[in-house]
Amino acid sequence: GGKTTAEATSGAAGSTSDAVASDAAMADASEVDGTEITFWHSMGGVNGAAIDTLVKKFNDENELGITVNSQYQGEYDDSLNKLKSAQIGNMGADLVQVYEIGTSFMKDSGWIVPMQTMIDADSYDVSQIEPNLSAYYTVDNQLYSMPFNSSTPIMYYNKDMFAAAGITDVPDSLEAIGEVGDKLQSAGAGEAISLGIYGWFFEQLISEQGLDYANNGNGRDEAATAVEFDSNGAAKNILTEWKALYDAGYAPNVGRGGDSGLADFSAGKSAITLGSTASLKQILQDVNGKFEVGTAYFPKVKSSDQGGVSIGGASLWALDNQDPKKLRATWEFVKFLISPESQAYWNAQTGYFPVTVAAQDEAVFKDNIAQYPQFQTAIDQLHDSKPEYAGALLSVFPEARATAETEIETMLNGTEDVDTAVKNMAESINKSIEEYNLVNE
Amino acid sequence: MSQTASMTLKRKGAMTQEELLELKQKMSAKALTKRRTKTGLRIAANVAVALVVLLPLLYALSIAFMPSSELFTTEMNLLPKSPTLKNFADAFTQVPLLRFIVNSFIMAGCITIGQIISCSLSAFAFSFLEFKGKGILFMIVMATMMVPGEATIISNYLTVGNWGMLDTYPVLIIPYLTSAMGIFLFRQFYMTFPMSLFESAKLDGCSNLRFIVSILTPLTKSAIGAMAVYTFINAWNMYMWPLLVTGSDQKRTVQIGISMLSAVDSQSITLMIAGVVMIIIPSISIFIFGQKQLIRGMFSGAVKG
Amino acid sequence: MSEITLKNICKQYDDEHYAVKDFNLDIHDKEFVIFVGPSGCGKSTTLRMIAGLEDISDGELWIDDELCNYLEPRDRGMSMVFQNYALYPNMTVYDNMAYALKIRKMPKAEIDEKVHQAAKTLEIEHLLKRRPGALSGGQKQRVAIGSAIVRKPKAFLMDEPLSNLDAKLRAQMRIELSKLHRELGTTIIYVTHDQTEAMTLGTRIVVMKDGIVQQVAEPQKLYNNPANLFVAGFVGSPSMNFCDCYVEREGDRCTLRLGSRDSERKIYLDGVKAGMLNMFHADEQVTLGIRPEDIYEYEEAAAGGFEKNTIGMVKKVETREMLGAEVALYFEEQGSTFGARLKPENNTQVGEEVALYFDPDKIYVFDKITEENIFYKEGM
Amino acid sequence: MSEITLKNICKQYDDEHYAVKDFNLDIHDKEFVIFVGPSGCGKSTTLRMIAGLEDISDGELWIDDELCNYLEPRDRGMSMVFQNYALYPNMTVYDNMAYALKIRKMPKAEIDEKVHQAAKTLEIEHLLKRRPGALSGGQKQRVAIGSAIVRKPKAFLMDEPLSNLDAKLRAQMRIELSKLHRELGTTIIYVTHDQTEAMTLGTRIVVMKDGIVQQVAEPQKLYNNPANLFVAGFVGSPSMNFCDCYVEREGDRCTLRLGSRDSERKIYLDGVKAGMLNMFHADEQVTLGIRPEDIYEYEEAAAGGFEKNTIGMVKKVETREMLGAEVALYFEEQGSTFGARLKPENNTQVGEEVALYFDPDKIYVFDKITEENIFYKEGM
Amino acid sequence: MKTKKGMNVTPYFYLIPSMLVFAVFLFYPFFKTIYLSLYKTNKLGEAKIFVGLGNYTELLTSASFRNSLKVTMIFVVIVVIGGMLLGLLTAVLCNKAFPGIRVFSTAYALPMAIASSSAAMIFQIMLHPAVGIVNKLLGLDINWLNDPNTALYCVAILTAWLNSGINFLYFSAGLGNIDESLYERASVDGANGIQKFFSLTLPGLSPIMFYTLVVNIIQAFQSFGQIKILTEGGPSESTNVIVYSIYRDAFFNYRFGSASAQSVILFVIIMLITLVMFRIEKKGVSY
Ligand SMILES: Nc1ncnc2c1ncn2[C@@H]1O[C@H](COP(=O)(O)OP(=O)(O)OP(=O)(O)O)[C@@H](O)[C@H]1O
Ligand SMILES: Nc1ncnc2c1ncn2[C@@H]1O[C@H](COP(=O)(O)OP(=O)(O)OP(=O)(O)O)[C@@H](O)[C@H]1O
Ligand SMILES: [Mg+2]
Ligand SMILES: [Mg+2]
Repeated sequence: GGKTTAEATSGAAGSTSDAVASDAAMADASEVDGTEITFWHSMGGVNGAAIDTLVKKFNDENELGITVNSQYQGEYDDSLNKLKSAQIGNMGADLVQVYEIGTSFMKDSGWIVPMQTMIDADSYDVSQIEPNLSAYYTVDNQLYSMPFNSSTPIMYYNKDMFAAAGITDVPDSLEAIGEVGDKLQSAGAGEAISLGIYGWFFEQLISEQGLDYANNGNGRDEAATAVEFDSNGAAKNILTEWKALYDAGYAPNVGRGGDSGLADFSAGKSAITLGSTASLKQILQDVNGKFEVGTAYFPKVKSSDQGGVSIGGASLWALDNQDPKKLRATWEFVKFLISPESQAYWNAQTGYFPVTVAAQDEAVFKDNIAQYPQFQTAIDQLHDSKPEYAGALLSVFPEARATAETEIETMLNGTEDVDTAVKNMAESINKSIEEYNLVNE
Repeated sequence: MSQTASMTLKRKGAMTQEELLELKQKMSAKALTKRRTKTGLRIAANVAVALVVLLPLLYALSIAFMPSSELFTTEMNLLPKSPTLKNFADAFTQVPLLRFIVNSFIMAGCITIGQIISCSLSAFAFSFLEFKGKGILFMIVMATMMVPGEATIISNYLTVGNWGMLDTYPVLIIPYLTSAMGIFLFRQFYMTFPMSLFESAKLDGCSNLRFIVSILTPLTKSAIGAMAVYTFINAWNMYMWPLLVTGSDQKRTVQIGISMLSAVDSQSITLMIAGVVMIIIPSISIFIFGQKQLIRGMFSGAVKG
Repeated sequence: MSEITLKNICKQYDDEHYAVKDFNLDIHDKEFVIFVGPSGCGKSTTLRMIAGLEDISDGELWIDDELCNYLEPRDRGMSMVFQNYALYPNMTVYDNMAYALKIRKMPKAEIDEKVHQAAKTLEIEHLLKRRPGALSGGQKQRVAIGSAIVRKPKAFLMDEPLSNLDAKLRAQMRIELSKLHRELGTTIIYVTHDQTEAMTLGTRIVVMKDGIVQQVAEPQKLYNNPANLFVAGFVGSPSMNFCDCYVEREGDRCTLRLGSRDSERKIYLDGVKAGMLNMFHADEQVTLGIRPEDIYEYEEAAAGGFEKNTIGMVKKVETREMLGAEVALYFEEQGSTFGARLKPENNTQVGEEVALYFDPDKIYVFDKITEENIFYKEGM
Repeated sequence: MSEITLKNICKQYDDEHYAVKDFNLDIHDKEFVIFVGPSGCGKSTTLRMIAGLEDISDGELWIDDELCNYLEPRDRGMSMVFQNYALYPNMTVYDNMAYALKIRKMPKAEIDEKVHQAAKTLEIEHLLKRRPGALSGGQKQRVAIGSAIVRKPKAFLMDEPLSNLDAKLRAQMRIELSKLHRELGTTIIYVTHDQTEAMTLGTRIVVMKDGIVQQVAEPQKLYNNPANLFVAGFVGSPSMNFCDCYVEREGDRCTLRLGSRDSERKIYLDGVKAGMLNMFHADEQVTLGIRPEDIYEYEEAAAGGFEKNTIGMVKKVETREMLGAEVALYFEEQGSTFGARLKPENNTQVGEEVALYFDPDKIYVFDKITEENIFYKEGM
Repeated sequence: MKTKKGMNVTPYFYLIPSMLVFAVFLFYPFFKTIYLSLYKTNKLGEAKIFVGLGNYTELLTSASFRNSLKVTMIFVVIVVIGGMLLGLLTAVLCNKAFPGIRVFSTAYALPMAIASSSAAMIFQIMLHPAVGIVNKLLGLDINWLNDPNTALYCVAILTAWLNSGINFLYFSAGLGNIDESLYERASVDGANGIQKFFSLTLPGLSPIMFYTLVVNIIQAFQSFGQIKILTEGGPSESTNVIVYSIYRDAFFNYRFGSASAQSVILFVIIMLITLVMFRIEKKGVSY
């Protein structure tokens, strides 16, 4: 909480300062008394409750007289849409939480002040931030937004079932899952894996192969103009393997979306499922001791692949409201949110990664890990990944994700073969990119 | 029946009084059984259909009382084995649901009152007064029913945003202060209203507004009741518009409250269903309360388009 | 005093058709004028134009020397009683009656007095607290009239006010209306299609057809001296019988032959009436009219002394209606049904024959083309 | 042949109250039976029990020697004409008329023939393709009757079939119904509250009151010989006048004093009637009844020769109705309105006085308590 | 307010409140929609490049949109028929008085009180292949919402269920309006229950049926919430009805122009269908 500015600035860090063309100026911390800022987020349920606690704590404890007004704005899509409408009429917020696939859109929107600007102005020590997380939001060496609720996908498995099937080596790839599928299913599993059709998983599987999603360095060197997963074979590999699992009956279609596979798993029907690290607590609650839940790294496509996971979740964007005081207040609030204390609390409440490395030293964090040892897998997996697998940036990512899901569905349903699916996916996304670039320079 | 005995019928000489009595008793017993079976069948059919129709609601109610681990099972789980109120309690603590319910009541209530006023005024003009362009204006009103809501919502957001009215009660209400459905409904109803009452009032020296307030409205209570229930429920169920135009918890409505129970990545379904059940309760109550109005009022005159 | 004058009033709903055409009428103070005519002839329209509920297309409406064509209904000082009573169902009888006064912002005490007085006249004082839904037809009717009379209007306009009542109540209300008119002494304009009402209530009757006034006269005169075939057929119930006949002259006598030219059924006319028929040349066809009550059997005809001057039409009875106080026999004549009302003692059954005699004094003759009454006496 | 027998038929809608009680009636083949009575007396209920639309609470219904209490309506072979026509609005006139036959799976050609024949009888052939919505009231009525007559049922049941028609059409339809009954020769049971219909159409009339049959008789007999005060007052229009009077004996003569015991207005009765009044002791009060058409002015009374035996009631006229063929005068007697129908020549105006004479032969006397007609002749 | 010519302006005052709201919140945005439909728009939904009818031709030639049209039609047909049948069935069941009628009629009308999103959440659980009650009760193992063969039907049936409540009310009112004496006449004429239903009840309902049909069709075309929650247009676009497609293009795919064009097309379709139905009604339903 209420770290004084002096303390914060003391940890000066070397950082670049050339890039950002923003003329946003930040007022001094002493001037912000009485400033009120609005924070839009998309956290419902337990997560929302955690945010409210943090905000309340900040409002109570900060000595600068800042008041944060936090507002739930619906799910990520709703919230971004609202932001779009609001910005046309200049009626938006000061700080907004945007999901990872909105990164490119936000970066190009012209509405924001990059976090880097404030970091530089305040000489904040960025090394505090988990590099694998900040990497995703860093373009041209600038940290555009502050990672906040980050997660990676991991593999959940039913330990009892594995024991019953006599499997000791937890499979590390789709291919390997296929190999143990029969054993699992004869040991009582309704299906080996309940694999939801989720664009994020598709992206992770590309990243796990160490390949790029889109051109221009995954859209990070320059705005992507086309996808690359078709030409580099990444998509074909995934779809072939997926289809094989599906055809063998190991991975039936359980529906679209990240949590579509969880119910089968919690009900004890499937032996394995993929899901976000943040789902851990809910899964444990739903399973409620019916069996032992194990966690493992997110599977690769083939066991031989060399790649890693990238992160998902959302980050915080500061909006440019031409008001130095508000900007300062916003920055103070961000700093509070990523302080080790806050992050340890956040992690314990929600299961999202602590953004700040130091949070792992906090007692809250340690207690939580002790209670949910499965979470260690997620930490390890993140640390094992390299920042270069940070994932793609794409202006039309929401649409691209939906397109990928649709095509995978169609392919699984047998109306299309793998090649056609990949081709359609690529063509459709490329067309969207092209059109987007045409009207949005 | 004793009187029957004293009477003889020449034509029915073949039958004695006892036989006659017996025949009558037998036949009335048969008729009674037949009638009972009929009622029984009718009730049985109703129970069956009602169960199917209500299944989703009953099941939701049941889920709301389950701990989440009971829901996630492949076994039959029609009823909670160890019912719990935790879901309801959680829903209330996580989200200021009471506040939202109050907000929704304010919003839906104002919309309902507003629509009744504006729609009855318009419908009055359409059915009691003569003026140029009446037909065309009415067609235009009807056409508004066919405009997809998605096509107008953003533009409307910008409009109210420019008025600087975001996150207030009025902004939730104003765009819905009238509806083509309502005008249509009232017009149909007014068309069956005796014109002579209007003329009589005119001769009595009554102005149009006074006529609406002191005669038309009291006499079309059932139409108003029907319209009120219908509008209230629809307003209660709105999601997109309240989400767009409100920001703070102080102005949020229940449907958004429900979505706030849903957390990305760690959704508790039982909790959400508990929320759903809780917010259905007010609308169902309103509905049951006004149901008589609805059945009687709705479209008792709306037979011809 | 309130005098209402309609001068060439016309009403057109569409461009071609007149609902009312060239309506001229002077209604004096305290008159009870009745509009009759077949359905759709424009009675209601005329009444509504006087009330101001319908625009006047052409002509002038003067009320007490003031041109009122464009006056709002509420400023004309008329009171209207509607066919379906038009009581406000949501108000008590008292409020119904007081409504017009309240709107005019009359002091409470005065309203109270007027309402009670009117209620007393109409004997509905005990109903004042009820709502119209809890009243019988006749009571409703009285409330409707009550709402009208509290106002002391320039005139009452009533559009078939009794048509919803059953026969008994109607007779009773008719008597009360008649009393009321005498007591209040207000002008009344009254639309009806009921013969009895028209004949008994009015001081003058206006007979209309297709928007055009046919005749305006006092009831008995209208009955005895109809201007044309339409009026003759319309006034009187059961209505006048008509048949074709040929004019034949025999000296100063005039003979009418019923049916064909060589028919043996003749009626002899003398004196004035025969003279009036001089305008027809021999063998010209005219329409003969005779009311059912002016047809007799032999004995009565003989008693009346006209059995010689008229035909004994021997006819087979097609229908027989025993009405208690009299018996109606129906028979066929020239393709249409003829009715005769005889003493109840007459015992002719259906299928039997009867000889019938027309009272030649009560015969009407109408021009075949203009349908005008040849015997019509202007100004009678 | 179809004989319908109702034996002690009762109907109870609720536990206490009888809608119809102990209804006994033998209806012979080809009869035209009419049910009359005030509203709510159970006419419709009885008819509907015969049709099978209402359960019979008690008693027996025999149709052609078959006990039919529990038979379904469709198996009773009745045809019903409803008050509101009950035409199927979605079907053409043709289909409406053919419906019952189609359901009975009659061959198409035969249906066609029957429908056309019935339509011809009723003169609605040109309407066959229309829908009921496009018909006038009288046409609808005829279609409803047509739908009934195509079937050759055991009996027609008609519930106030003419009540929705205007007077003129009603008179016309009455005549047609009468013809129809003669032509078809089917039993008809007919409910009405119209005097004229009851008097003219039926072969027998059943008068009901509060669910109980008051009298069953042929129309003219009912008129001349009512069983009790209710029947006397109900049959005949305008209805009989009633007033209180005291019996006084003078030898074999009997005097009735109108109004108070010492009134000077007396009627003298001789012979049989006087004898029948012997059952009363002197000065006992009875109710006297006299029909409006049996009241005369002096000249006529003198002509009838009864001016000596009756009172010259000198009365102030309260209302005068000129009805064309006669004039009705109303005056007050013992608090109620008395009506008299006189020749149209009578010129007494409202407020003037007139002396009236009752025809003693036409007088009825009713017991004050049982309300029974003292002069009632059983079996007449 | 009456002038010499009889011209009257007061009636318009009564229309002002409604017309004002319509003008600002319906006509204005809808004209804007029409305008936008002629442009390619940028990510903020601002008109950028004028393409004339380009958006329309593109849509009408795109397989995906044609699929949307097809799906919408099927969806509407199922919803309308299903919702009306269920409404009719329940209304007929509650037509005659019997013990408990109030409870049942309340039950049948209840679905109208439920928000489509709430209903969708409930159905999502009910239809879940592993834990859902439907499979458990029926002893099936069908992946209702993820099988392109069943998903559309599920969503449509849900919608039909939602609409059945108000349809029940419409039909109850309609049944109440049928003259009881018609049934009596029919039973005297010799008709049995089934004959009565087809020759009296159905035709007797036809006017209200027409009204219900029009309203149901308009509403079915605009159903959206349940699809967003249950299937998001999938699987394989099998539930991608036009309104959802509009939503996706407008709020998701940064293609406001195309979304506008689809809105206009949808409007025209509904309008045409309504007009055709009124035309048919004039000829057919003569009651
Ligand atoms: N609002 C209207 N628009 C067009 N024509 C009308 C209108 N009102 C009446 N008419 C026509 O004007 C004529 C006269 O109608 P009006 O109502 O005055 O008849 P009426 O004499 O009162 O008949 P009824 O005895 O049936 O009441 C009729 O031909 C009628 O069709
Ligand atoms: N369904 C019913 N439930 C209870 N009481 C009824 C019912 N139908 C009729 N009654 C009662 O039975 C009595 C006889 O009614 P019915 O309809 O036979 O009278 P009616 O002689 O036909 O009268 P109207 O001339 O008014 O038609 C009345 O008192 C009426 O209130
Ligand atoms: Mg009229
Ligand atoms: Mg009846």
